[in-house]
Amino acid sequence: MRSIDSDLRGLEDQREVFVTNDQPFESPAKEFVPGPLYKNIEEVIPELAESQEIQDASAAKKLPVDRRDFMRLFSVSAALASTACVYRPVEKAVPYVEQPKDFVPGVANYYATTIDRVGVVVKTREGRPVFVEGNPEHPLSQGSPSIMAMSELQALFHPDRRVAPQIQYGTNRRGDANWDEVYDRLGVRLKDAKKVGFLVKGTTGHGVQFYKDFLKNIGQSEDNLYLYETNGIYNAISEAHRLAFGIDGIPRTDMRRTKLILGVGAEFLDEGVAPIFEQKSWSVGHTFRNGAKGRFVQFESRLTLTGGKADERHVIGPGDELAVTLAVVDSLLKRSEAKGTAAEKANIRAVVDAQRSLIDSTKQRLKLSDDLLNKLAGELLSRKSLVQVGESGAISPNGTLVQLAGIMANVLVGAYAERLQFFDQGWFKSPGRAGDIARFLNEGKTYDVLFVVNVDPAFTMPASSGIADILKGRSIISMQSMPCATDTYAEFALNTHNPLEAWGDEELVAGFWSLQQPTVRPVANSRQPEDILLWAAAKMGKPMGFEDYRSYLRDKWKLVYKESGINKDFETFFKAIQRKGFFVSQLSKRDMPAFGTVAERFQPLPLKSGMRLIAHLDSKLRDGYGADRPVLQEAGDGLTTITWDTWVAINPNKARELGVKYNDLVVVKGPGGSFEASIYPLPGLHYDTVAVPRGRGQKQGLSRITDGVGVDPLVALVAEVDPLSGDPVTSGQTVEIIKTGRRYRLAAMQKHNDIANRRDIMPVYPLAVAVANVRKEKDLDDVPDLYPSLAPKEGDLRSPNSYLFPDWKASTEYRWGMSIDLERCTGCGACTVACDLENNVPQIGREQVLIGREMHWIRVDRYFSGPVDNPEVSYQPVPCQHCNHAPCEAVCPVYATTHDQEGLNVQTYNRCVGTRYCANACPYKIRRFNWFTHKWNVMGDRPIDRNPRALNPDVTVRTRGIMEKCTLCVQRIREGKHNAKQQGRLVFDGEIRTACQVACPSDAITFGNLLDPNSRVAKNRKDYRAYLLLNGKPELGEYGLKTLPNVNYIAKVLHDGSEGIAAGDGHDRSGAPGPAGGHP
Amino acid sequence: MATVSKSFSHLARLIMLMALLFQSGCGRGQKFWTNWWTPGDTVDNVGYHPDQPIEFPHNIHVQKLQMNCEYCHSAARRSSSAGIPPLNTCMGCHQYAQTDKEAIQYLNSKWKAKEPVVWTKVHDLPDFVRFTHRPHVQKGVDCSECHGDVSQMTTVSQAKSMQMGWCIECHQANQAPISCVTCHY
Amino acid sequence: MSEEVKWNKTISDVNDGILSNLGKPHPMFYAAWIASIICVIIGASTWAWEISVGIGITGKTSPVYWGVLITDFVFWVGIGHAGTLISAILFLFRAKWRNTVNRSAEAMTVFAVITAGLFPLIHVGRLWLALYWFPPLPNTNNIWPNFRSPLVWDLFAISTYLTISLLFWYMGLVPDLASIRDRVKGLKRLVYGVMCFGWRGTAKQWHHYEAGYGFLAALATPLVLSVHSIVSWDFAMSIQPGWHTTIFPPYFVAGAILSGCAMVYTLLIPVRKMFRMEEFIRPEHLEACIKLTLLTSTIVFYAYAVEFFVAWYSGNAYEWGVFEKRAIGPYAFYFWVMVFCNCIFPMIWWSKAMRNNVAVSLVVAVLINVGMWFERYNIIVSSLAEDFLPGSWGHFQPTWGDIGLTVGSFGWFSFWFLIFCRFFPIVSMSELKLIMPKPLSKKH
Amino acid sequence: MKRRPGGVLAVYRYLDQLTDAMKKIKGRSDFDDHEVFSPTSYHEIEEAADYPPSPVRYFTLAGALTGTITGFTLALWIDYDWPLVVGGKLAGLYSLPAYFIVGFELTILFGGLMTILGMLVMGRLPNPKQRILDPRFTDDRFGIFVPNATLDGEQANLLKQCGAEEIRLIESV
Repeated sequence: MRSIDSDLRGLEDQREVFVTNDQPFESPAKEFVPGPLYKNIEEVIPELAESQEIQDASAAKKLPVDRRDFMRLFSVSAALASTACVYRPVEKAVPYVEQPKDFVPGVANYYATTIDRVGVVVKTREGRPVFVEGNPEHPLSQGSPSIMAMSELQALFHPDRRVAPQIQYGTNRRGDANWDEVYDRLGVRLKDAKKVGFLVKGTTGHGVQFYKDFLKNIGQSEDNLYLYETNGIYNAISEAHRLAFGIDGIPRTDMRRTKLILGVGAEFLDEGVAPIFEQKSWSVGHTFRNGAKGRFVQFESRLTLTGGKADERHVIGPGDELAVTLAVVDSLLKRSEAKGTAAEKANIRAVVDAQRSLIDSTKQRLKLSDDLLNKLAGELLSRKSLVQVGESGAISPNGTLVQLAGIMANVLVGAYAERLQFFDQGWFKSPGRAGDIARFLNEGKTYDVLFVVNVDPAFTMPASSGIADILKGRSIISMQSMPCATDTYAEFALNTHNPLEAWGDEELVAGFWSLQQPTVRPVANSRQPEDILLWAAAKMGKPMGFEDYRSYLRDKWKLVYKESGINKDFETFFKAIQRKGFFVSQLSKRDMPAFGTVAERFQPLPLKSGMRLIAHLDSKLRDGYGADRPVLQEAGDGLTTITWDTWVAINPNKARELGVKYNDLVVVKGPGGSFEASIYPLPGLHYDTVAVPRGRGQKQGLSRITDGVGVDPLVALVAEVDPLSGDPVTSGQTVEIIKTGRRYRLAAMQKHNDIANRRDIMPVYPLAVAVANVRKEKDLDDVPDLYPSLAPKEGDLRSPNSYLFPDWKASTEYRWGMSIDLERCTGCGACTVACDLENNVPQIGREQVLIGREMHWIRVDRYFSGPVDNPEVSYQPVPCQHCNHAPCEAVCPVYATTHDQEGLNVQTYNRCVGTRYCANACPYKIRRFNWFTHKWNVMGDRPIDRNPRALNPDVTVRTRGIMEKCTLCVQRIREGKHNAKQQGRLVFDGEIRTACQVACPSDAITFGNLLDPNSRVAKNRKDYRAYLLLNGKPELGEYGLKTLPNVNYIAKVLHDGSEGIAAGDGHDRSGAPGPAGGHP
Repeated sequence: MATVSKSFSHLARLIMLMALLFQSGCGRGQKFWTNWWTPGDTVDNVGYHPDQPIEFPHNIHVQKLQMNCEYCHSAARRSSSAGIPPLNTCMGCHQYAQTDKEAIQYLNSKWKAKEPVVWTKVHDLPDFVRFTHRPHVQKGVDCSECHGDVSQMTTVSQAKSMQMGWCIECHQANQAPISCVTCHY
Repeated sequence: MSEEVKWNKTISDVNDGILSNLGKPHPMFYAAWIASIICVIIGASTWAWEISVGIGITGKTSPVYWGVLITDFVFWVGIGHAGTLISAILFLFRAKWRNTVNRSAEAMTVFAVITAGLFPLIHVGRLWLALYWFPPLPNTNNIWPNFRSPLVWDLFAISTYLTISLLFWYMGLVPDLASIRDRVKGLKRLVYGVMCFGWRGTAKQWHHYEAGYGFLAALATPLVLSVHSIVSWDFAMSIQPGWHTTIFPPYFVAGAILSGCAMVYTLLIPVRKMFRMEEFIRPEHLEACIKLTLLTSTIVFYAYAVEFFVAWYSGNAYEWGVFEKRAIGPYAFYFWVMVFCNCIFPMIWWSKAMRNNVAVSLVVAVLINVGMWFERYNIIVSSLAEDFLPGSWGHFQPTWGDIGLTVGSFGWFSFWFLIFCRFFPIVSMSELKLIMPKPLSKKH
Repeated sequence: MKRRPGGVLAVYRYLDQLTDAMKKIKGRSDFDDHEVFSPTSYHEIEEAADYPPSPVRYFTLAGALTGTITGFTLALWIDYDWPLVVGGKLAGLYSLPAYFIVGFELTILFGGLMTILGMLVMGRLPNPKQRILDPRFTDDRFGIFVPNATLDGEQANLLKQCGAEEIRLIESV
């Protein structure tokens, strides 16, 4: 992304233009107003000029490349037939009538907004969002968008988005309506209603207040508002803190300073409290830096991305998180150096003593030795430590108690005292409210009218919770940006704005506000939910005094403004906020009270026996919110690499015991029902664990993307809630696995799971070695040339051993390179998603993935090693390596892939004839071939008319028969170079960021100019642990394949038990994390 | 003898066919050897002069009024596309100037209806060509080097072939980058 | 070959015996011809499907970007080797037995190379682009093909080979066409007369003809050896384990000759039957062909062994990984089919009785063809499927598209070959006369 | 069009009789421009005729050399026309090893084409003016045609003595 300041300068004026041109509130537009008409849009999508409706499938959706192929044939034959001159197809150029200020056609505008609780900057071209980047200044995103935020692009232009509100007329007739009718009928409905309720997507912003205000305005109780957040961890932590300290909220954690993290079911690298923020902190604090590496010990029942990055991992049973945490607390209590006051210790001891039998039986069952726990306790107390607990993305009946036990452990290790967990500089606000869901399930049937806003309870709550009964008996007004299961129960199914179109805000951390603002004119005739309510209130004669939600927000922000005491006027303030995207006034401060008495509330429910289901949130689709986005379906799970399907993960040894194999279709029979899915034997699971991801198995007919994809594991569960947080339980219930004898192939992208003894692919350094060599540099480019006589002369700007292109006009300014730190990579797959979206990579569907034709330009290889019951997990993102001696280039017969002066290995799509020789020659197999015209409108087995407007106009769309691959985001390089050249300078380090780099939440990917010795990428390339994939060890004179890539990897560092010695030179410099003190 | 004359007439027919084919390959904008064999830009489109909604007189604006190209095509220096001026640029002057002309009245009607004028593209590169005006304009390449002498035209007609070989020749001559990724990605 | 052939015919019987059978083939011929047409229709419709939908209808995937189609290509190029080898190299070696089989072997070569030439076009999917951009044709883009790519070498090698084989074959046909001309009347006479350039058979013509034929044979000899070497470089020039070996050129050439000779035998047996040529294509000639096949089979056997040895001896984990998996991995079936068909079964030919047993030999020859197809399949698929990074490994499963196109290629080849047999002498009459007893007035 | 003179055609059944006749008439001026016909290329005939080495080889040589030069020139010129770096290899002479393939293949191609041309040119083919004297010459008979001879002339006698199976007068060719 370019410098924010220059791009955001004068942005507020533009926003004004945007707002004044928006549909006026007083007279809702009769027709859908098309986006800005400009010739560049039209260049990319000629149909756009004619077809204004998003759903206009009748217009031929042929994309230009294909048409040109046809024209090529046609013109040749025409020339042979000696007809008169044949001109190329006629295209129209449509300029603006009034061009918005600060708008230059062909130049991107950036808007700061907040999506998915992450501060992002949306890049728009000609009024269309084309990419969602992280807001580098936003403290919680620090430059990385979340996967969900990035994929909003596909939701925005989704072909299955409704373009009109639907109303149920009477019992039988249901039809599209216009908005006027909706407001009228809604007003009538509200006027008649005795009790009106709201089930709203969990938010921390002014939205909560708005709904309360609305309820008050129409004479209802504020308690009729229920916040619904599917990720149970928010409510659990918040409620646990309320129980422990009497304060709700989620403490901020400081993993940067932490030397040791003990995780029990921790999920901060999957779906934690603030995933991007936590991943960033973790990567800074816990990867090898400055000669030290933090330590992370994880106990978990299923293999998570978090557990995969643990230095030491122990397998426990599902639901054992509570007992194991208590066992740790017990061991901590036994040590004299345990922190905490005597009173706190007494309170904690009371709990532990009460649960003694549970602790002992669990320790015995899991064979957790006292030695291990004592050693762990000693370690925890000897250095800056933090205990992170969770339930691996699921909710068990004891979820809140687990968090409570975690708090006890943290009190004892002194995490609060050391300010590794703290409330005194703001705290994370929980988007949900403890107890809301339980309350909703109890009271739901008492309502006449129930608004369901941007959540899909019909799908995300277990059927056994009786949600269907609640939704059936009432007048449901479902306000959704995408069609969902709840709509089918709704009297009013209203299509609302995508987050990219909507106004809103979030107070993510108390005292820290992020603003959400539209980045595009609404594309699908949708409305902001709050606007609908405002208008309906006006219709029923109870206007709230606001023209629209934007003015409501402005009104509320005036309070924020007042509190902050800024000496500029409000307009200036608000414009600045719009430009920046967030505002930190004064971070709220709280004093930590002492740990209270919790023993009487500490009543764990007994564990079930046998194999237990963990229906966890999917790492990509979450609870199903992302299920209709092909990019997320296709990006696949980080650990299983399965796409487009639900799998039943069980331990491979257990699978053998049960007599089931990979891809065997089994019935998972739980107390509430059963579902069928295929087995994936996943190493590292407890024998009793049956881990099934949520998010798939949506109702048929909602979206062509979700149709027929997977099953919903929640159907197996009986209704149960965590009594403290009130969240519906998604794990811990006994299930039975019944063989069906049938097979159903899972579309796993990776077919081979171990590294086949090829350690040179992923070398690891024991910590001691890494520490000893932390200052050593190596020159990966020091490779003897085959033709020494061709080497550059003395005084040449290039290094004497530069093999790049002797005697050829290699650029002396730039040589682009990338460095991927495997120590930091968590396998989350955000790079793949970002790359897919940035580079118009097609999604191809299950059938094609089964064959192995996935198109990702950067794939994340995941290798298991070590024992099956507790494997070591390694990830290796593999983009094109941009080899200087590229095996792919020499073999192309038509020069479709050649070398750029700046070190890029480039692919010329329009020259490619499709021999696929380059892909064969590539030892990394990162080239992707368009076997069909996947393009945007046909997706493998799903003939779906995706909206070509969601394409990045800077990247050519490839038709069939063309090879494609990672370009190191050459479009971004070009943009950056042009900008630099305009200012008469070189590109500075960090100015150009590739899409994967932007997306990487742990900053594992660095991109930059290798010829600049001070660039981060050049420094990374000189790192002692740096290596080139399949290029041997140049320092030992082994050159491997000698492909000499411009992409290098940085090897992982393993704790080898020598971490005590690790604290050598360079340790603790500038507060760098590292194991402190000697080994106990 | 009959056979001889027959073979002669056969030969003559063959020659005529060849000539016909040759001629067809040598039509306007076609070079026999080059254009005959290549797919894609078989015809170089030189002289392409489509009908436009109004006969915009470039010659008057440039010659008589001494307007700079970038006055209207203002994005050229900053963006990949030069940009076609929005209607408000036209109306800036033509709300007052020359309002009696038929073409201006057309513009006025469009302005009132808030409808854009739909022009036909003249210089239309294939979509896989990523030409950007910005570096060319900044480098000082004159507009006319590619677009011909627009000051002599009313509505624009294509002056140069805009085929890849034509681009390459200039790039080679000026030591501009000629790696494929310069234009194709 | 040392054994003297027992001819019970004289040169006067040659033209009668061969030409009279052209017009009235065995019913088997028509059955075969119709079958081949059906196969062509299958292949053509599959190709049409592929052109309209995309190359994805075949089973190719990542990482196996080449599959059955390139297997077919290499297979047919290999088949195309025997013809020119028999014609040119054995001509230079003065192996007399070649004179009975060289014509059909050459025809086989020409049609096999034409068939092979189709596969790159089928394989790229958008053949119109390949046709334009592969050859160095002048263009408006100022860009040329990459002469450093083995595929461009291939283009030159295959097209040269096709041209030279065609010329060689046709050159041999000229005197025979003159023979036909002299036997037929009317339009046919004119057609054959034009086709034989008005060949009169004067001693001078024969003199230049012999000289030209000799030079062509001398040129074709290195060409034969080079073509499959170049085809092997398609593989050996990449750094793929299992491909990147120096043994590939001789290994491929030996394999090509093996498959070619086996195919010659496979074709000769039915053709001899269909056109009643038993009197001229004598068992001794067939046996000689078998001996050559056996020789190349042992060379191929050696090459397989050396390949494995070198892979093991190199100590290169990637190289050995591929070979290990070839033998005992997911593609082991194909590997062992290849070993048994190409190396083990031909061993029965060490017995003279077996060599002369047409039924057994035909079965073995067909098996060699199967084995040689699997050899290419093995080299291509098993090397690509599991190469360097285990994370990229994948598997290849042929689809109906692959099968249809393969079947079509066999049909296409047989179709043309049968047409040739129907209208042209399938034994080179003029050359046959040379190896028959000379018409002498005084018996020596 | 000028007609070629007629003459005597002797048909032989046996090869040794033919070579006998050929040896006898060799060098004799009254047998100038005689033609020998044979169904195939017996070495005995060549020996008897004792022709000088066929000039076809010069055609072959010329073709082959042209091919070599064309091949290398083509590849190198194309490389220098737009020197693109692939696989770390420079264009032009640095990549010469690769161009041997093209050079070699074109050597063979052009050589082969020129050989055929040479054979046709030297064998006076195709020549629609020449008449087929006897269809049996492409079957199993040999023949000698002596232009400007008569049935009762000395030439005919000589041919007959050597064992001609049949002697015919050919009016004009």
